[in-house]
Amino acid sequence: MGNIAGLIGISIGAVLINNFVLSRFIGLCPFFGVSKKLSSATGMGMAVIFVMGLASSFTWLINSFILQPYHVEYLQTIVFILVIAALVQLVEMALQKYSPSLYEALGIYLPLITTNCAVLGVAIINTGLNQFTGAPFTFIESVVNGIMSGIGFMFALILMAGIREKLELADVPELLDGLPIVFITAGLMALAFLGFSGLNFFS
Amino acid sequence: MLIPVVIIGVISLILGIGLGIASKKLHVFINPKISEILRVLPNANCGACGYPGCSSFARAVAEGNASASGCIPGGPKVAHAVADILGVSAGTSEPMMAVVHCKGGTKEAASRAIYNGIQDCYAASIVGNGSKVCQDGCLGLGTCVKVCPFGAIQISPNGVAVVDADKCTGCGKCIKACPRKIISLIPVVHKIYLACANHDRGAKVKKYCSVGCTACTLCVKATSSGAISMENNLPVLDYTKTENFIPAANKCPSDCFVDLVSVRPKANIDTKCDGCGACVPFCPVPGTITGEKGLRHTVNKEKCIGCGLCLDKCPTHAISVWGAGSSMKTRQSGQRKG
Amino acid sequence: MARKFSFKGGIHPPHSKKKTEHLTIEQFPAPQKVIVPLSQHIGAPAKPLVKKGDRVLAGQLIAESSGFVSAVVHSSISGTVQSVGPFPHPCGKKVISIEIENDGLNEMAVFSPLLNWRDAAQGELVQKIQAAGIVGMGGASFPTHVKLSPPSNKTIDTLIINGAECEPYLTADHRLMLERTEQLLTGILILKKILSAQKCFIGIEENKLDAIQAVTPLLKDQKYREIKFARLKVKYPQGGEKQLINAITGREVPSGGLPMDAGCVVQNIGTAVAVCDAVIHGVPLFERVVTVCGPVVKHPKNYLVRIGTPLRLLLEATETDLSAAKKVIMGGPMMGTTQSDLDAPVIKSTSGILVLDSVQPGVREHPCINCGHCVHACPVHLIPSRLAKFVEKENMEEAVEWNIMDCMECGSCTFVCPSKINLVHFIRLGKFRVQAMRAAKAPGK
Amino acid sequence: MILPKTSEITDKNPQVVSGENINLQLNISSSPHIRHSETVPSIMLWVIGALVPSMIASVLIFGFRALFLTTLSAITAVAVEALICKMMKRASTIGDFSALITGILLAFNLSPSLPWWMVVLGSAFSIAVAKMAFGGLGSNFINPALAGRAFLMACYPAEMTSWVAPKLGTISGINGITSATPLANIKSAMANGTFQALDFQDAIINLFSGNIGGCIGETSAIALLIGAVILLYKHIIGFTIPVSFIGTVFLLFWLFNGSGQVFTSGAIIVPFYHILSGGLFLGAFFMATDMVTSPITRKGKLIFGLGCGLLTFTIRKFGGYPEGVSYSILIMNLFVPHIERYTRPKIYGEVKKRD
Amino acid sequence: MIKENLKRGIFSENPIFVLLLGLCPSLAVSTSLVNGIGMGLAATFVLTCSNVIISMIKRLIPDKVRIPCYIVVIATFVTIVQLLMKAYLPALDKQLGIFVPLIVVNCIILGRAEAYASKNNVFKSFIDGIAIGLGFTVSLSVLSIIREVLGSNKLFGLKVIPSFNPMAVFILAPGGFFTIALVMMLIRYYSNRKKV
Repeated sequence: MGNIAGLIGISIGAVLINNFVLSRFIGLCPFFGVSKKLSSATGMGMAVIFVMGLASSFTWLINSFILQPYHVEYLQTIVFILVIAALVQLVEMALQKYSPSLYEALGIYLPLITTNCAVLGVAIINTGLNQFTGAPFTFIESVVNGIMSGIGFMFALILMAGIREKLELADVPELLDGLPIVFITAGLMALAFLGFSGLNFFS
Repeated sequence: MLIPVVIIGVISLILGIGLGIASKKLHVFINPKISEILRVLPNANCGACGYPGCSSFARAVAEGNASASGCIPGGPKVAHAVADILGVSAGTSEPMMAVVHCKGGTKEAASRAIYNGIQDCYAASIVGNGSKVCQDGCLGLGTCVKVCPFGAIQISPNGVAVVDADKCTGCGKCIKACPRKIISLIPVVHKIYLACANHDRGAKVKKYCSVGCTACTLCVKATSSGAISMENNLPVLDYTKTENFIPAANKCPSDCFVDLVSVRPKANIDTKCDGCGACVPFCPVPGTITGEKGLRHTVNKEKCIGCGLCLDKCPTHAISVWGAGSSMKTRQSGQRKG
Repeated sequence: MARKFSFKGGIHPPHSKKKTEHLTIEQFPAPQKVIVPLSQHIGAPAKPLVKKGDRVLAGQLIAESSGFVSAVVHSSISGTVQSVGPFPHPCGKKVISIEIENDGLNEMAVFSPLLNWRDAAQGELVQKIQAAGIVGMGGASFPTHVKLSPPSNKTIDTLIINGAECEPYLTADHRLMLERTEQLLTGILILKKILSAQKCFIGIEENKLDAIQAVTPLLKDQKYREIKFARLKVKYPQGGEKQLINAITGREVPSGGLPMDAGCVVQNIGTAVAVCDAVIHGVPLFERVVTVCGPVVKHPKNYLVRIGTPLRLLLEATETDLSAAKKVIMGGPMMGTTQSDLDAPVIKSTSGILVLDSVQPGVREHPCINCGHCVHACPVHLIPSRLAKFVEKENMEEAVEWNIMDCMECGSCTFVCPSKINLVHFIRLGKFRVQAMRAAKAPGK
Repeated sequence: MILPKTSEITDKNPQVVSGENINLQLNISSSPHIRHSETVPSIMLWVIGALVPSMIASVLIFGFRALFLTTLSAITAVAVEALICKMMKRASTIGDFSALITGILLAFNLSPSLPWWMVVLGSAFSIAVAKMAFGGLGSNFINPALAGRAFLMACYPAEMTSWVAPKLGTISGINGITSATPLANIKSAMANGTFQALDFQDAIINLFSGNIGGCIGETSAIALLIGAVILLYKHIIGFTIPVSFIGTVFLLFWLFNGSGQVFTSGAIIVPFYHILSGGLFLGAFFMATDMVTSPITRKGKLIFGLGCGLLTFTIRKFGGYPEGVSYSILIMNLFVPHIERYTRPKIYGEVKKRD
Repeated sequence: MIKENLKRGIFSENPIFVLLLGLCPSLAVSTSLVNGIGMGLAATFVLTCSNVIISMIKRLIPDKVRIPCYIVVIATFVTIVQLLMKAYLPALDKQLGIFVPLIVVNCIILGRAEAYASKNNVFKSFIDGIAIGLGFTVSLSVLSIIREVLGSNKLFGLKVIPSFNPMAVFILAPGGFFTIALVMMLIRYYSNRKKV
């Protein structure tokens, strides 16, 4: 059981079994907000993956080399959110300046990500224990966890966007039109995702 | 106690300096309107508007791609503030309203076939040009109703589109939507319009529509100002001229005109009248003003149509119009202004 | 057996041709009054050359074309012009038409035959066809001379004669192939000469055995050797221009393009016969074969009818029970248009008059269940059900994205739809809206 | 735009006024003017007909309780749909028989020992949440019967996975002996390491006839195949989805059969065992082929079938449940909009877009 | 004014059902009433305190960096709550888990700071914080009650409906989505009826 298997385990867990949106209830606001159109769902998803990967690595470093040595883990929340907010803003500005096309594609989703609890969520999860190894997350593991959770988020977001684009063509009853039907859709998606529970490739 | 303060302080300092330098170095010009809109938005970046974050919503609004009222958490307050920035509410020209130039519903206008298809005027017009005999009649399938953003148009039980004058803002969306091109804008102060768009000859029209214009030209004759002219068998009303069209509307034998004021105020002659009789020849309804020469004349309220033509003719200013209240005021002001 | 030509997609509607396919063409008596519309073709309406009170002869030119894509109009009877004004037209609108009262003399104008057409220049032949006012007689009514004058940068190597007549009920072309075989083949040769096409096919659906038997022996003749016979599978819309090209040559006409972009010209049987008449005998197009059929038509017929004859007369002559009629259709049941006014006249593109006794669902009976029948039936490979939904929700951008404008409105999707949704109507509405949108956005407005 | 039904339009006969050219009222409508005789109810009735053999088999295997539960589920489904139509003030849609099918299929996916009120609950959920909330037939994105099953599975996992032993040939009713399904046997054998000791050969014949524990309608492969032949013959379902679905499962289990042998004749018994057991035939022929929730194009159907097969294999082999057919179809339902988008047919005469 | 504010927070500007903010914690922790109320009160505390502080220092903060400043203020109070809960309510803290620190990114709090506290005086912001916070708590409780009763047939650990077999799905993820859809549908139904 090598390192790779552990990483794959983390990946499968983050994307399918403990999908951030559909089973952990993290990152719901953008999930419902930005899933109207497939194009924006894709852009948002990419941006989230990018920021989550970046944030995971930074926060892991800060946690391991500053907070833990000085035993001030309780500052986690403040420090992490500060780092994430600054990070997002930096990335946004850099993109806007140096790669307007990439900014058009990803950057416009960045402000939304600061307050996306998925980013802070994954940073905090990374400070806990890895449920596959039972040990604290290593740097690589935490980055993989961040990116994979982002992919899981994007996965759910894109599925939702596809269904919502189709729902536009349906005659949804007036009482449910709008967000209620989207919640029901999310519920049914979560129901289907229950099929992944207990998935284990390396027993 | 010191360590957390130092850590937070140092981290904040680094980040703050970094951001400060970055914002200088990486500055990009953006439309000031966007930042202005962004300021009034809640900036919760919740995404409920369907855009990825407040700034992209602000940009969409500034570029006209999103509605000013798109911010759900902001509610009407924010919507108004955004609209103010955009200057949407600022109206400059004379207020206009849409009117449908047809009143021939199922009772009045004959149909030649049964339309069996999508309930949409365009859809009907591409299938044998609709089921009405009249080629310019309202199809009554509600394409204009669907496009009206203010819910100001309804299909009457009789099957023609009717504009609600109170709700209409004169945006003109329905005009573009109508496949028969029988909706147009008139100044709100004028409450009268011709509700027919048929260019057929009178004899033909009579066969298939009881409220169709027969091109009898009585309305043209009833207006002295020349504000109505005949074009291709149909009167054309010129709203730029000083004319209230009340006499013309009353003269129409086929009842083609629509007067949005249900009860017109009537003329009244007060005691200043010296009985000169100067007003009598100007009254379009013979026998409305009666009286012996030298004595105070009276107005037959049953007959008076409230056109106001007699007002200016009285040398003693003894005639006034009153009776039906508020709607009259708007009409009179429009009439005076021309 | 020889190879059978076909295309991908399509449907198999009941033929319903049994009643009329064995009936010889009958001359329909010239009516008391004809109404000849000035717009019987795609393009600008013709300009009238006569006025009220003028006397005209049968076959006399009464309206000239007003542009290149336009066609001249001839009187179909001899008599006096009663009026020039708006009259009912099969399209449902009122169109400027010439009303002519028959004087019963049936005097013909003087025609100029051209018997030695093989020696004539191509331009002269096109001129003859243009002067005869010939338009595509299968229903599209595109002026034939335009089709025969491809721009110099387009080379035409294949001429295809459409003998598929895949629409149910219609047998006009079928009868022409049987009864006027020689003229048909001569017309084809003239067309081939004009286009200088190397290859020439006549495609006939294999259910018209007698027509195949009438045509193929003649093709062995030295005279007609250049014409090849193509046996077509029985399938609707085998007679669609683009499907026919695909079936016979294997080429595809580019989306948004014309058959000439694939190096092909397709002509209808009726058109070919009319070309023969126009060139060799100098007779303009003032009468055509019309199939009158349908469940409530008592005596179905194949009539040779003067252009401008009101539909009512045809229905009366066949003793049609109008009280049982629910729909009168000009053209075939798949693509024909319903008529609301029986005073509308027969025009150059009228291939049939059908009287049906049933009202098919106009909008829908059930919601779309995504069964995919329409997708398999669509000869253009669209997803009609999706397009209809886009139009219903007024999402025109998506509709264009999913190629709504490529629909040819053949009706296959609607025929097979188990939910009985009139997909074609939605798509036509959508195309109309898109065109209106584009017109509004076009520069210069 | 809510469109009235045709009957409503023609009922509203416009008043006929005598005048120019008017003496009869013809209908005007868009072409085409003739239609095929196949209708939505006729399709649905054929599906119901195709389910009858399995119904008979289930009565033979599990007794009359199977029939009772199926009827109950069907009645609930129809009643709920009628009720919701009434609440939404829309015309009743029970006449298209789709609710009936949902009810029957749901029951077919349940254990014959399930308490009756759970069946009612699941059936009501299927119709109310998975179907009518989206606007009824044609608008739902997920198979209602399977959604109902997944709902019950999440609510009452214990009851949903307790099975009774089959009693082929006696129709006296349930004998009360609990029994495991063949797939559960495999799962536990794999967990215990006793997989090699399983005797597949003997089981195959029982799998064919359906004399095994399992859901009401899924056990008898023969009955399901008879129904499938009917549907295939009537062109109501195509070969694409069932063949790709079952084929994928077959190939994957032939490849990873647990015996260490790959694609050998000795190992071929395992994939046979797998495709015959569980709800694979029921799912592949009757549920994955549900028109509303499967892709519309043939290429899309192929991808859908492959995906279902792959997921079924994954869940059966690695997942937490012994059976993965229903979840795999549900999950693939979520992908349908994307599959449809990327398998749009190339249109006639398509011109490459110039970017 | 207080009454009006409360009404606004609970009904007309209800953060979850009307403004659709703070969905993540409301779906995640509403599996039991205790969790729901605990979460609601924690958020109320942070919201009120941050509203007060932000309205106090609103003039000191330069416009450009106001969002990071607000976040720091909020994060500070969240940390206080975290520490308090760890000390006095360890069981609840374990139940709520990651969602306590995630109060930082709850859109409601930042949204109120930006939309209200930065524009109004201290007292008004205080009332607003309490009102919106209570609205959040009430909504959470409603969701929790429905989910706990249906999902485990318990409230505060007591059995509610005799002989009812609870539907476990309601304490799982799908049930959360279904519950909120149900509540929103009911709200819409009643507000529609009121209009008519």
